[in-house]
Amino acid sequence: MVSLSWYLILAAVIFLIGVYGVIVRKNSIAILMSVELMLNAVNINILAFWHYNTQLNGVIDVSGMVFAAIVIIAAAAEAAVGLALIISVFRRKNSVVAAEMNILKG
Amino acid sequence: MLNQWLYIGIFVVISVFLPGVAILLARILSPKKPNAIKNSVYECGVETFDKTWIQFRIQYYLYALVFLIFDVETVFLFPFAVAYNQVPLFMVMEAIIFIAILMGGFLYIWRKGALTWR
Amino acid sequence: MSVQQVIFISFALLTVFSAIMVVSLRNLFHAALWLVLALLGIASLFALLGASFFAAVQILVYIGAIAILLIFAVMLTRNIMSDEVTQTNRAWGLAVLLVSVIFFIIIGQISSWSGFSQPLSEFTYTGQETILALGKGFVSPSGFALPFETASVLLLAALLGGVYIAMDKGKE
Amino acid sequence: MTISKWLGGLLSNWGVNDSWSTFILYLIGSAVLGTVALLFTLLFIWAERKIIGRLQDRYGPNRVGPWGIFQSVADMVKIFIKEHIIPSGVDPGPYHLAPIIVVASVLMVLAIVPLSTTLLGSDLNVAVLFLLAVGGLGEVGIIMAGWGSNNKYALLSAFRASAQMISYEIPMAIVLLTIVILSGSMSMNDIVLAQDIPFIILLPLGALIFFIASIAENGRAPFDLAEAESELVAGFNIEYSGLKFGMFYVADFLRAFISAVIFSTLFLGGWRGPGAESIPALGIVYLIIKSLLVWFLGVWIRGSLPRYRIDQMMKINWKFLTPLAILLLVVVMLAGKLVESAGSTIQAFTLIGLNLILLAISMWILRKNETRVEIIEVGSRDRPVARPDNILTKNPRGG
Repeated sequence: MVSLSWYLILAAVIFLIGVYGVIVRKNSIAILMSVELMLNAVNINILAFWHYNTQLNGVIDVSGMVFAAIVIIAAAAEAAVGLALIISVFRRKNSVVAAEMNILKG
Repeated sequence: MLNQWLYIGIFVVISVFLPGVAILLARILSPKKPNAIKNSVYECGVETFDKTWIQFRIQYYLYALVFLIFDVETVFLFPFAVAYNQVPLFMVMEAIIFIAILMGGFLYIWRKGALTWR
Repeated sequence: MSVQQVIFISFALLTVFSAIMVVSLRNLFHAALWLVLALLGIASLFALLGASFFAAVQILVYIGAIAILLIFAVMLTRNIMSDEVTQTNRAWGLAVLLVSVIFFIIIGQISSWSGFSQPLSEFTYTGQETILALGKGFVSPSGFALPFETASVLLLAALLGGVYIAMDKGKE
Repeated sequence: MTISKWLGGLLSNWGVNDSWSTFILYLIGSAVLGTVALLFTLLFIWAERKIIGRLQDRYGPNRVGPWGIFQSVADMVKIFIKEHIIPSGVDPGPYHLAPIIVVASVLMVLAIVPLSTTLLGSDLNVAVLFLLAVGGLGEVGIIMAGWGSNNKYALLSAFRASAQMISYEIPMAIVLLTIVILSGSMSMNDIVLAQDIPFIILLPLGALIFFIASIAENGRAPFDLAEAESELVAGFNIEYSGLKFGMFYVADFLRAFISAVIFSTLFLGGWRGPGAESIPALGIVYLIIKSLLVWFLGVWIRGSLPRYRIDQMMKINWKFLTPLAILLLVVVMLAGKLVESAGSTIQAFTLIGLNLILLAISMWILRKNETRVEIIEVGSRDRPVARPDNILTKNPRGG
């Protein structure tokens, strides 16, 4: 039997790979990809706990599923606006490197 | 349920395997006589210039963006559609409000011209 | 080892490997393709958890839409130079250290919890029960009607914001 | 199915335990289904060429075998032993994987189609979503092909194809939503069982939208602008040769038939027909006959209509089909609840009536916004023509 701990450890590993990507990558699109990985790791966690809760209580736990759905919706919104921003910046500055997006710097 | 997914998984493996093996076989059977002109990029006889991976117009991105939003909207209406027969009218109205809010955005981008190919 | 464990481990390894490729490859297009593979692996894990709906949604939304959007964005913002220059900054050693420290802290913290090694049995729900429950939960006022409508507003905002930012302003 | 029971019994006699015998049965079933589908594609390619030929007043293939029936076999043998030209500068990973992914994404749909009462591949409880999701995988394959080829035409065409496919997925998904509302389930088998009255009668407008969207999704004429010869040379598969090209070709023709199978499962009652419940084999025959009819309609359209321009294609989708589909969805949602207490006959007639009203309104709107194209006569009147009595020197304005 696969136990809850397997899913939790896997989710932690993927989340931390995502964190590593966010810290290390220069390209802002790559950073966004890493953020997607992190959101997916969160979803693995949520659904693993959803399974756990449902199994423990014997009734289908709706809140876990709704939580996961909202995470996916938020990820979609984030990707749409984030990529639009990156493209918009790219057209002005011809660069997608996150460190060069410093127009607001005083 | 897992059994159903198992079948899907096997089917995925098979449907990757069949064309893969066919291509591999053909690769072994077919002659191999490459030369520089044969291997050059096809561009109607014109010498190719610059890199292929040039930039493309923004319109494609706009359509993909609108698609993403509507895709997400539709996907999360599916559970509601399954439950449709078991919920009263006012709950159906909630789902209609859900659609109506997004239709407002749809009308806005329509007026703005994001849906027009330029 | 049981069949389920073998399946889990193979998909987990696939996912982790592709995730590592996503954060380490220079070519962004290849990174996006590896991301697709990682998302597929995660979708199969969802199926293994008994969340069929989310497995399908994962493929449909993440691979069918978000990954395509990412690939489009990669192609739109392509610099001629971007493949040759290094894609990571200098802090990678520090980042590895930080990440592994966080990993051990997290695992150390949650492994003391009693439910940590609870085995997950296979669900007996085979039909539409889980999806039905989710659908009712989305629209019933005692359930999650408000988050559902708020999600719609969020999507609306993303649609308007994204289109407004990305569109050509002024056709000079 | 009796064969599977017999095989299962055989395996358990050999001392194979239950889960392994299920596994082996699934493996055999999917392998047989996949191979049969791929081989039947040869027949479809021949039939389509023949039909298109007759529609356009040509003979079509008529040399190899009676009515040219072995033409595609000959073509297959030829393409099998053709050289695989790998252009310099391709991106090897995506380039080699793309044809496999494209074919796989087409074949995978077969896994969820219920073939008869007892013979159904997988009764997945989210089959409808799976259907849409597999389309997404195909897009990834096409983008990989376009990118990997290192060719500007291929990349541009891949962009067009994927933009077209994702656009037309929206009206398709919304129509599927209406079907799920009527059947109350996302499993294909439940959808078939819910069709005491086929959904094409209850939702004629939905069926129309779905049919148009699936033609566009397949990238067939009149929506085949991803392979517009005059603009883009040959489409995203321009740099492929040998069997790799053949795979794109096969995927194209197979997809046409499989989407006809899906259409007849969703709207025409799938395997249902007189006597299909008692004799499962009859169900397969019904399904194939229905699918062939739908497929023939698609071929007919392909042979008759000219290609759309890309702006027209996008306009049809985003400014006509999508709003119409959403309107249909809302109307079905409201009407279903308002006449819930009435009898099933009244419900059915309400649905049909509303569908037809919506169809009439949309046709009226289309008529009103119709732009008449002025026919411009080609050639000017005073052009000097090379005729002995009208040579250039005699014409004062000539030259």
